Amino acid sequence: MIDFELSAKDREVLDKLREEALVARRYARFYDENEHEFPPDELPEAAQYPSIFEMMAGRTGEDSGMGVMSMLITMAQTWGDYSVRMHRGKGGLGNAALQAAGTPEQKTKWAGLTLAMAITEPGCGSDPSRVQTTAVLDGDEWVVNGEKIFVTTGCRAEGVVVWATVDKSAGRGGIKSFLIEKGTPGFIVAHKEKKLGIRADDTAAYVFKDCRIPRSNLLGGKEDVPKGNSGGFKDVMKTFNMTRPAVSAIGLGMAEASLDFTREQLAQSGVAIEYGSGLHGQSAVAEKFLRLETLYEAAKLTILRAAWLADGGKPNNLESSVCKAKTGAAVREITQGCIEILGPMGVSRDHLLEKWFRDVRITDIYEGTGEIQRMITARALLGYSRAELN
Amino acid sequence: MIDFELSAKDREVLDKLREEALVARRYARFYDENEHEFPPDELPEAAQYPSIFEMMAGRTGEDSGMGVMSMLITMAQTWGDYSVRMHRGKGGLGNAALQAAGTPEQKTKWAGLTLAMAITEPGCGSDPSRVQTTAVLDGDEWVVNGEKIFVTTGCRAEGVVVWATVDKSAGRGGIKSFLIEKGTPGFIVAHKEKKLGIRADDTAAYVFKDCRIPRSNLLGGKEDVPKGNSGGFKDVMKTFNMTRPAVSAIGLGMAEASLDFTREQLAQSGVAIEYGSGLHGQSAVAEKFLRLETLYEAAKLTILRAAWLADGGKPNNLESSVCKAKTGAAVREITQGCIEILGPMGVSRDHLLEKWFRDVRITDIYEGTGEIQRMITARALLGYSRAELN
Amino acid sequence: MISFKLTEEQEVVREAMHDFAKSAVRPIARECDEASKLPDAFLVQAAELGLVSTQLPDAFGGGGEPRSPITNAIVAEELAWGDATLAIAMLAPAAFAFAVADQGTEEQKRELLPRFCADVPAAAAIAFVEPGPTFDALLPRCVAEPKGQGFVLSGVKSFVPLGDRASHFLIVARNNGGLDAFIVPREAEGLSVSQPEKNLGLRALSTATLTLERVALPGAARLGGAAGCDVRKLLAHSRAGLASVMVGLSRAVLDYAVPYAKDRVAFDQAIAQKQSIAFRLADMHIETEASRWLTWKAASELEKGGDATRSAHQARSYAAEKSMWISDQGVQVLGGHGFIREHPVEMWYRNARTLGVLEGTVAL
Amino acid sequence: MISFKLTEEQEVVREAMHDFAKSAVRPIARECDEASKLPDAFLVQAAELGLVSTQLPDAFGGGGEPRSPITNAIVAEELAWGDATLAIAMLAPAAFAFAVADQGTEEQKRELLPRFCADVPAAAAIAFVEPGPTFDALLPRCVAEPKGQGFVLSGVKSFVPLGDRASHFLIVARNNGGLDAFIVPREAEGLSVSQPEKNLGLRALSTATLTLERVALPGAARLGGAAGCDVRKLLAHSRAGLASVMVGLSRAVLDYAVPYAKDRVAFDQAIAQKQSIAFRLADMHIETEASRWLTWKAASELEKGGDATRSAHQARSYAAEKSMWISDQGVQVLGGHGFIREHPVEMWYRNARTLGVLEGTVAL
Repeated sequence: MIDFELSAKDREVLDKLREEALVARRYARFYDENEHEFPPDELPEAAQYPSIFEMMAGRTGEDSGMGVMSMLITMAQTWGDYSVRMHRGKGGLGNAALQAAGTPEQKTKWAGLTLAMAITEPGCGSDPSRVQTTAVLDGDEWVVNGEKIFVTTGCRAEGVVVWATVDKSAGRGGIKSFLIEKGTPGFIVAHKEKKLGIRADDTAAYVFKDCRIPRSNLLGGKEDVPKGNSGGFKDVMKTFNMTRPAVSAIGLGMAEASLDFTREQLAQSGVAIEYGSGLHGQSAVAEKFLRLETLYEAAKLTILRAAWLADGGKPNNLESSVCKAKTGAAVREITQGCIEILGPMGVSRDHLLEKWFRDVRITDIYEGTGEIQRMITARALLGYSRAELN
Repeated sequence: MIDFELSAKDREVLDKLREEALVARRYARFYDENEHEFPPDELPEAAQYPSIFEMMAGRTGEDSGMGVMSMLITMAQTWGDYSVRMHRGKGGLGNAALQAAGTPEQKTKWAGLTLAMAITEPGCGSDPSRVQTTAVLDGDEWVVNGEKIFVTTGCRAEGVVVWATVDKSAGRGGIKSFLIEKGTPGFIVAHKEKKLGIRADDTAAYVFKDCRIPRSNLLGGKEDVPKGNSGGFKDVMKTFNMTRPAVSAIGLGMAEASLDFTREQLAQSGVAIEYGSGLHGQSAVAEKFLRLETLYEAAKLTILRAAWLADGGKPNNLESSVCKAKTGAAVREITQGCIEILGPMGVSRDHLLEKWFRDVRITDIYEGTGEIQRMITARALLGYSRAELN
Repeated sequence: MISFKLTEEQEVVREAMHDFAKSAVRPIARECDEASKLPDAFLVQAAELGLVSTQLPDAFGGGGEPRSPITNAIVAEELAWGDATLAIAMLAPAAFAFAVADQGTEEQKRELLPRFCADVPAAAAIAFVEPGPTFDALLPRCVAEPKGQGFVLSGVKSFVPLGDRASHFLIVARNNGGLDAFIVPREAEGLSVSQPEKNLGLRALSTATLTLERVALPGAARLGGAAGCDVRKLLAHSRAGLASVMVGLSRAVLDYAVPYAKDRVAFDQAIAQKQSIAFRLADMHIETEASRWLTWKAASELEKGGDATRSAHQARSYAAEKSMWISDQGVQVLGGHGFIREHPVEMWYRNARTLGVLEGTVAL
Repeated sequence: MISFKLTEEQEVVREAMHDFAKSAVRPIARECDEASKLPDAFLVQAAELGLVSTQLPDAFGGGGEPRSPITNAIVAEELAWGDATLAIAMLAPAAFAFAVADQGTEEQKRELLPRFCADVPAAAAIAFVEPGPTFDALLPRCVAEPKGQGFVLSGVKSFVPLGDRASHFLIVARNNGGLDAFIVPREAEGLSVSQPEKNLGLRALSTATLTLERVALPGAARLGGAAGCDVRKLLAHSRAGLASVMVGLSRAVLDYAVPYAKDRVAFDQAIAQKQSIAFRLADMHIETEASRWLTWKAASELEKGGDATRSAHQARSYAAEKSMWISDQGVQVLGGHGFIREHPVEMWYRNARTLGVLEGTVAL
């Protein structure tokens, strides 16, 4: 049955997480202003807060699905801060790829590692089929050569899942992903980017120079290059089906924080917000705030929809793009709008609103820009192939 | 010197025109509700109002250029109504084409006729290069065959300028325009469209069946087909350089009427509008109205800019598209927004606001849709050819 | 627990309603609009669906099924996909009947509900809207003065659906400081019902302006009797209902624009292959979805009986803005064909703008 | 008569300012932002342009040219094209000096104007903005109580440019019912100037928060003396000035995004050849133009000395919204490169959002 109410259990978990997030938030400004520092794996207050696994114990069929719940958890955490966590869970985007495409052996072997994901190259943005990094089989080793940029948590990760082509002539079909551990000769962390936001979250540039890895480091193990331009690439794309909603949730958690901060400030100044009235019963500020709050709610529901489908084992490629396109734009409008409402206070670094404005901006860019998401949405809607709409 | 103030003379002319327009407005609803009727060439009150030519007499270099002035005149007239005029001037879009591309002989010969312009065909919208209507030279006559739709004032016009290809293989280069008078055998007015708005302004569909016209009816007289895909087509396109601003002005005059009506209604209900204040000093309604009023002003200035360039003999192809793209969107937002502000009153046919909402809608479609205008703007901006951006 | 799952019954209802919308509603929508008239035959045919009676208590001849705002949201979307005007015409009486069943006294139920369970159910409507440039749902000008055991009602209501045939109206008015709703029979002394209003859209709805000149009413005319009623709850049900209708309209536009854009060629390609059109269609889909989820959320809160003021406000304001935008883009995608009455899009554009200014009229 | 024609002098000034912006402003903008610091050397270099003195009366050592808001709008756009922060730093003293020249008493002019005509002109600023979530230019909290022949000023002002070096501030405050502006020297008793504020954007402007604790001022400190001054006029000049800066910023974004988009390949084409990017660049151009014309209109009304409250409001609110949108789209066009500090676009995005909440600071 259609329902949007959380179970008592889930509500409790999420409330606890917000308490925790509020503590983590105390450290947010420090790591924003000190870009070279890494947030610790555990905050000083960590002892007082159970791990997420403890909290999640004892959930039943009466509670929301894991996909939905993990979106809500992500929102609760980024509501506190983009980067700082009470307990920093192991695992980056690369681990998701490992889970999605790895063989059982690979999953167990690399379970303990925090893995980044290296896709983008200086020459290619949202178009993975233009990957220039090569992997050539030499005896029982792959030899990897190429450059990667915008590798999220690329500095602190212990390993990385790299997209490389084993056969340029095969286009997308030739693209495979390989797992490379830090310290492997020929794997150089070239530099760390300075960014508009998410400054505590390192973004690295990699160079691979004749970097040799075991043959068994090919993710999924399938070495054959399928005919036509899908195959291996499709496997790789699987990774994105839950990461698009997840990235959307990351941005929306911060947008919610912005709305909460703005609501609080307005309330303290005696600006009333009336849900019953129309245009003629509102002040300009209240009306503007209502619009932003509604936009938040709309985006949130598209995320939950995509996650709910995944929980039911239903395909959610379209819905994942729908929620990311919607949320990527919404979080920009919401943070921009909250600043407009609060005026000079909104741009002061004495408050976190200006940071949320900077931090959310990336979520309409990475894991596929809003334009790419609209492309995917339109292809599904129109029944077009990549060749018919690009 | 940069100046946005009208001379006393121009102000006087425009004020008179608005008086006149207000009278014409009395008849607006009748011709909207009685689609089959044509507004008369002169309204009953016409005697009391001088012709525009009399009013314009004695203008000097101190007054605005003719291009700018004619935009302001158009706005003043459509501020009254889209179709009803105190004195209906002869001349339609076809006359503009005649002026732009006709030979001196042609201009004098057809000076007296009201000419429509027939470009669009069932198979082609904003893409004139797809014109299927053919003109074949047979001895000293052209034989025209094909269908045309969306011919503005096609029923009441006395003749029409028709786009036809004399050589399909030459693409755009093969497109010529021909003047065909009503009553010519083989020239059939197939039917009159029922429309969302501008209902007093007839829109016709034509059929040409072996329609024979004198060889001299080729507009401009150039029979040769230029190499490459420009030439004759470019001549034809000339027509659009002042019609795009003019069509923008048509829409904006109605948008202004909508704002004036809304301002009046709000004032009567005691809703104050404060230009000094920011978001925190306004009601939601006032803030919304201010936005729409500013949008109107912005669009108006882009129109005046395009016209001013033409007055100075400077190229204004880019600016004509800029103003049409801007205004086409603005008039929709303004009329939609005024209705939102006035609520139920805004959708009542007891008032003209709902009519203005319907009438303005065409101005983002005909004479090149907003999409086409952005294409032209982008090509100019990026230095792209039609082949590079389409 | 968060779930978007329809029950099996809801799946069945949705399919049935979609078939009806496709076979009985969409085909006559244009002629009804051009004639500004509701065919009686259609209302009879619609009555057979039992939209009103099914969810009324069996004690009064109803189907006895519990009122389900969620199911009603699904019904409203499907019917409005066929045509918003005809959908509202079908659903307006339910708004009245549900209000009575939900907040009326036993006496009010006994007197009124059976009428909606008859073979030819009664026509009735909620009157929320008022004319004038500054209408706000919570600030009505219409006022009820207590007089003796009863009230005297004065004011003007507009945009009241089924004005040509409604036997009763539920009139929202100020009642010393607060808000109340009053059941007013068509023949009440001092009430004059105008000829069908002429409006931009929803032309076939034959809405009326009600002028109340000191209409004297017994105390029993006040919905809920001495206790009065919760007008904000009426408003929430109505806003969620309007939102459902807007979602249906938006989906209709998209379903029409997509094949058109794939079919229409310009510059040697289907216009749907151009990013400016393709991405716009994508956004039209995205906003239709988002509007629907907001509407479902409000419906589900209403179904649980909690205060849905906020979620209903959000659903309506969002769906209103987006359905306006979507129908506007629908016109743009069709170009000249979007402006002529051979295609339904121009009608949907008018209906969307009209829907956006309404309150009341329908309810979940 | 409607005309968009620049005078020959204006053409010359525009070119000169553009060259300066290109050679002296743009190259140091990023390092100033990263260091949150204004290089003294730059201000000296900027002073040589005589932006302030040229339009001050020769009686006080100025160039004696009439104040020209139109010329100043052109100057501000060009400088802001180089960098909005440095442009405001250069123009802030002019806002103060022009206010005195325009509305000050002879005595005020004699005392203050010569300082702006010196080889090393004085730094000064108008203080309009106040902290707190509900700031509105016409509703300041800062208040002046008449006391004897003078006034006592209390309140807090924020976002005051050149806070680290300004010798005088012009403080806008309520003065029984109306609004007034007061000339307050930095060393005034009870005035405390904060360390440079930390803000989202315009980081190098070293703005300060001014706290006024019962600052006692002579009657002569009131701009215009006994007659007082027209604060709405100050506001109009300031809003038109901010609009010019926003137009310059918008143009900078567009000029940067266009070549990038032509250069950047995705799916086997320059992204500029994709309609979604190409049409967006078109809209960025369209809105930059529209913003400029609104700004010119306000400037021309100011030049004629009429009430430009409305046109200045329109110019600022429109340019603020569009420069925000344009810089946001600039980031999007650059994708990941729009998010890293190797490119200026992320800085322009921060500056645009910051500019949008300002009042005062500059003037035409």
